[in-house]
Amino acid sequence: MIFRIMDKTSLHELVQGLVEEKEVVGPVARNGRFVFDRIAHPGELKLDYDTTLLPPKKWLFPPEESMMRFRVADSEIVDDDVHVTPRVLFGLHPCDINGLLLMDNVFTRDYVDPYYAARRAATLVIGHSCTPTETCFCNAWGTDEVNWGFDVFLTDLGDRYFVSVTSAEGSELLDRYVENQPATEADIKEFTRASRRARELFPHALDTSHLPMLLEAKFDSPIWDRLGEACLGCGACSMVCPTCYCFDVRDRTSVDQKSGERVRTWDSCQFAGFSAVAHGENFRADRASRVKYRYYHKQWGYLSKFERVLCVGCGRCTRACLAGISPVTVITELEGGDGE
Amino acid sequence: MRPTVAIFGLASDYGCQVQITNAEDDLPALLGALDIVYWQLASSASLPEEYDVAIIEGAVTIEEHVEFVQAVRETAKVVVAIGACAVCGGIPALAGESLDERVLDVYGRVEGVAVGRRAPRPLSDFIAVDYTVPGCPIDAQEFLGVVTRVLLGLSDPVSDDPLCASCKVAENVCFFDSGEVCLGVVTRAGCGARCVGLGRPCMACRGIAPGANRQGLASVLAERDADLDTVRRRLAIYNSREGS
Amino acid sequence: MSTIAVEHVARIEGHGTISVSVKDGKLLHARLDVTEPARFFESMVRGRTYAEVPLIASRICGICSPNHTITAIKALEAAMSVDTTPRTALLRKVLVYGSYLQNHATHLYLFAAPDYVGAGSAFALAETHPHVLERALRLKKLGNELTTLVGGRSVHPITAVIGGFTREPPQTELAAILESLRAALPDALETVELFAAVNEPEFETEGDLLALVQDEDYAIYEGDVGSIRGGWRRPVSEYRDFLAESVVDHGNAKHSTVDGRAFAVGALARLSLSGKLLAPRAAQAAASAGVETGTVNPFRNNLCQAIELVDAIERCAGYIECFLEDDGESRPDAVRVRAGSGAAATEAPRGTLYHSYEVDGEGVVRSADIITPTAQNLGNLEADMGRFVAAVADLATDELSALVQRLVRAYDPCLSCSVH
Amino acid sequence: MSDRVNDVLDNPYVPLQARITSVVDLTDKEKLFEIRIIDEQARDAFAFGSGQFVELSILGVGEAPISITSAPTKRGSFELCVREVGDVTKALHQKRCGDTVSVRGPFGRGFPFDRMKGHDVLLVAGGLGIAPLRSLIDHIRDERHEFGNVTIMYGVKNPGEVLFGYEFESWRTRDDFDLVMTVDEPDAAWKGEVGPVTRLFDGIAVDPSRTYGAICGPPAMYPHVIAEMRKKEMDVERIYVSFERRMKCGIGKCGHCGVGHKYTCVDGPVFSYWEAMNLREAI
Ligand SMILES: Cc1cc2nc3c(=O)[nH]c(=O)nc-3n(C[C@H](O)[C@H](O)[C@H](O)COP(=O)(O)OP(=O)(O)OC[C@H]3O[C@@H](n4cnc5c(N)ncnc54)[C@H](O)[C@@H]3O)c2cc1C
Ligand code: SF4
Ligand code: SF4
Ligand code: SF4
Repeated sequence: MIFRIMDKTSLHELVQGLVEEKEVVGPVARNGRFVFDRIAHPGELKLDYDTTLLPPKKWLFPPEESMMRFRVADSEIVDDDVHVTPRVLFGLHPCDINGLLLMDNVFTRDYVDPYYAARRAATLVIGHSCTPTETCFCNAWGTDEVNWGFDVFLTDLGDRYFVSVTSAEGSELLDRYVENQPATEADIKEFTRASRRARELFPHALDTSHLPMLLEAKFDSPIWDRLGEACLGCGACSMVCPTCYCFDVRDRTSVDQKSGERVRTWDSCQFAGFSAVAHGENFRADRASRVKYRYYHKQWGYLSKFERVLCVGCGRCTRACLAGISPVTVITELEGGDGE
Repeated sequence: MRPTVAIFGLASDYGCQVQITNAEDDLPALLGALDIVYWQLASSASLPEEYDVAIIEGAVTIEEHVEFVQAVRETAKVVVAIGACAVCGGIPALAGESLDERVLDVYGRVEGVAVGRRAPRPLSDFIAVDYTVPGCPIDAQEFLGVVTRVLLGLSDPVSDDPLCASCKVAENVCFFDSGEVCLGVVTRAGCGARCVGLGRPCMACRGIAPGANRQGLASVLAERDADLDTVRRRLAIYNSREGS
Repeated sequence: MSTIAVEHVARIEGHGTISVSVKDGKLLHARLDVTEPARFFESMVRGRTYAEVPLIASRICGICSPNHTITAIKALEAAMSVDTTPRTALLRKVLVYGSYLQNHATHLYLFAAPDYVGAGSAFALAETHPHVLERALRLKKLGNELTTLVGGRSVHPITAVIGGFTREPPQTELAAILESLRAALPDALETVELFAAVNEPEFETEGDLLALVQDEDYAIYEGDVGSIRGGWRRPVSEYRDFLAESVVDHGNAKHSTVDGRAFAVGALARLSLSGKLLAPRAAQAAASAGVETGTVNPFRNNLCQAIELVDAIERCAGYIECFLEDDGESRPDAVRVRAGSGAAATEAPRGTLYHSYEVDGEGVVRSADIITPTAQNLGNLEADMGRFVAAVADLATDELSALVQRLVRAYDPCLSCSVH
Repeated sequence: MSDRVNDVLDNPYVPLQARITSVVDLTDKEKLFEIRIIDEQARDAFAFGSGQFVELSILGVGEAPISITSAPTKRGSFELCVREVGDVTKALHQKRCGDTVSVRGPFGRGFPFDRMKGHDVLLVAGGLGIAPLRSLIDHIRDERHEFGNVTIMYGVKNPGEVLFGYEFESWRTRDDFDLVMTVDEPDAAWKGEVGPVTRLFDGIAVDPSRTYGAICGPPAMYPHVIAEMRKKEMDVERIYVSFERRMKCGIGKCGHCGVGHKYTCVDGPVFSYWEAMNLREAI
């Protein structure tokens, strides 16, 4: 990693340069909230955004994608290429970059998922520092910091950016479009001070110390029944989550039944039929068991494989859940707190 | 062999049948895949004795309809219900149970008009329905998807889950965030939260999702001090049969 | 004696049965029994909050739903004195007039055209006249695209609400559809040629013809009601004074009279009253097709619809151009609920559509009256059927039956609308 | 701006074309399919262990995980025993000999065949659960000398549902397999036992120090059979169970087959009972 300093005013040039070269996706305003969308000029970027409606994962793992096309008559696959557009994901907050790292674990190891992997390889990630909001709790997992998973990361130091660069491509781009200097001792000091200041702004100090164990120990706790009664079974939490990766696969054929495609779409373990098999057996038939599974898998199932929890504390599910189910309250309650 | 298909309209506004014709680009393929032997809206051919697939729009609102759909069920191997009227009663069922009042209201007398009337009901109250294409109106592409599955003999693909997930995928801002009530929470998914995307809360035209937590919605509303009765009445616009 | 009986007349919207019987040149009866079940809309909207009413009323008809939606909205706005902007009016006009493309193309090609080639359905045209069917589908599709762009979908618009629109169509898409509209003019003009070439029976209706009229414009979205035979013009708000409805014994649709006389509405009436105000290309097309103001042959309603296709394309393009230059707002303000009553009419593809509502101080609808084009036409249609059959009674029954069905279809009846 | 990337990596979601080389009706609901991968190289490379499964596709219909029911020792083709329950399985049942289907795999972790060698083996199957166990049975048969006593317990609802009955008859006559069968609803011709499969434990002697167990059947069967095995003091680490869960990928991505903190597709479908005991909602 190399550390550079660039003037804040030159951000415009950087983005302008990128836009001319590649597809650039970044946070833009929509109906009073923010979304990651393609931009045509730097002015559209809203880098003071709080949290986007959907995380950037949709650009690597789209809500719906065709995996292959085929001819029905002779079961011949006519197109199994992965279609990828090289692009820059601009302005990602540390939680979302951490989210990508967690997705990387699933999709780029054992049985590499070519769709995700190809897009990831063709995506340049430029991060941006943030200010915690009401619903953020990335501090609980340490995902308010990010050390890899991006090419360039911009930390706001008021009049200038402290720029962390991890890839040759990132470094070249930076040099090509903006003037920048090596970071000095003083800059580094300022940088650490800035991150410390940000840390103090977090609304929650969540105790997660016994989490996996508690999930086992409290597996039969009435907590889950209560959550099951409240849960709307709508799956909104999974859709907005930067780390949920479950999917469904369906075949679609043309009306003439000659050709078809195999399509995968985002799925959610909160849907009633998620674990149902033929002959009417459903391994998680009630909402309580499904809400529980979401936590069980995130804070323990995934952890048992990849040594990290499958949550980055972005708070999107907290905001999306009309029933008010939030990791913060669930975890607090599990840990024996009052759960607010 | 192309299956023979008969398309029928009961009490409805024909909007769903019109939607079939609105799949202009796919019509040739559709007509190639199906042998439409009866369709009053589009053809003078009279109803044959036998056909494989019946596509039925509209609610059952007169005695004649009851016998009719039973006869259809006996003839057809596959019955497809299209549109809110056929699937959940829809707007016709908003007329409710005591029709005499309504008749008097509209016609000024109760005898000799609206003959054979009976409280409107969805198709599934009388006959087994194999496939449903919900919505008011149906979406032409969804219809084509179902027809394709009928042709292949595959199961009914209709979703049992509520709408919110697809609303999130569409990156709409939730109506509840601005203090408005939206019925998507309990409505059957599949339309992509079309109305919400266009700035209007969902009215549950696709019916209530089997996987919905209605009690949960009631708590959400209570939490927000919403008037439960108003919401109940709104839910009943398309789903008057589903007391909540 | 000639008797014609056709059960469940095909290729019209809704279920109806024709029966005409003539003996020794004397008409015994001529009826179109509307067997479409009653759905009680006027009663159902009573007690509902104003905002829900356009949505419900839209479900009266799956073809002219944009018209029901907009007319209901306008009537409720009149009842509660809600103002709207010119920008909103532009979008509504596109929605209302755009629906003509879909309606007329469907009616002319899918419903009426098979009669002229002796086919049972338009699908047969795929083999015999593929380019005709393709043209039909292109026009229909364009109409659907237009109403989808503005209303959010082709049937039952979503975005149109009291006070304005919840979403405006994106500028880029409007610009694109403007191109498509211009490109569709040849299709519309060919449709006029096609229907001008048809040999229609010589026949004149005795009834009056009514339509909205305006001084400067081919009236679609607003205006007064004009009568061709009566030569009068009256405001829509007074429609109950001149338009009487009565319940009949043979069906669930009421019949209407104006000053005690049967009358017709629709393209024929509009052209008869406002033919001079057609847009340039439409006017040319009308002239070369030989349609002059005052035409009263109901069979010619088809040709008039074809001419309206041209006019709708020209005019919608104009509305969109104005819209693209306009910098106003169409977003609805919060509605100030107040008691009142209001009526509105627009020209639906099949004729004048009236909605009127009485709203109480809570915004709840207390009474409603809806008169659809087909309900207005039914009396006149029956009279025409009778006179027509009496005049040509010596034809073979099959031929006679085919011609009567053609006459019925020329009216483009919507029986589900007529009952509502 | 869209680039195609087709040389990235092998795409584990793309199935291979395969031909059905034989179809045998086993019962009203189950058929046995012999499948031969068309591409020769891929066919030769296709090696698996008993208890592993393939993802079988009917393109246009969907995909379903199916256990391989033939022995790994059978080369060139493999067999699937499939019950018609839904879209994919119905479409497969309509296929005939010579038709093409598509397959991916093999996937998952099978039975620990090598560890079982030198031991007695007690196999318990319920209904369609015989499918993966038949692979194991056939494999053991092919290397019979490596094993001690081999006992097979098989329970079905009624005699008409017995799968591979014709093969079992031939084993029964061999004295190196002990086969006991039971049905819930016997018919007049039934000569075997009647009642739940657990009843079969009454009459057998098990040497817990040298016996491996393998169980596959409907979910409700597991606790009872395991209880019987535990009564015979069999080691929790020597009892193996095979699970069925919903699957959409077979390779640990789609999330549907989660059982406890693991995934059935890559961590299973065969688990030791010790593992299964520690998987929530597994048994
Ligand atoms: C490890 C393992 C081994 C197995 N071994 C065997 C075996 O040896 N023999 C055997 O018979 N069975 C076996 N099974 C069970 C077998 O996988 C299931 O019976 C099978 O998946 C059922 O699939 P289906 O398509 O026939 O039925 P369905 O469950 O009806 O599935 C229908 C199809 O349609 C799709 N679908 C479902 N819902 C919808 C919807 N709403 N819209 C559109 N599409 C939808 C599904 O994805 C599926 O492709 C095994 C299962 C596992 C996990
Ligand atoms: S579980 Fe919730 S807080 Fe955690 S990453 Fe997912 S959406 Fe964000
Ligand atoms: S707007 Fe409606 S459909 Fe969308 S998330 Fe909110 S409640 Fe659900
Ligand atoms: S958002 Fe609701 S009302 Fe609108 S189409 Fe979907 S289900 Fe129907």
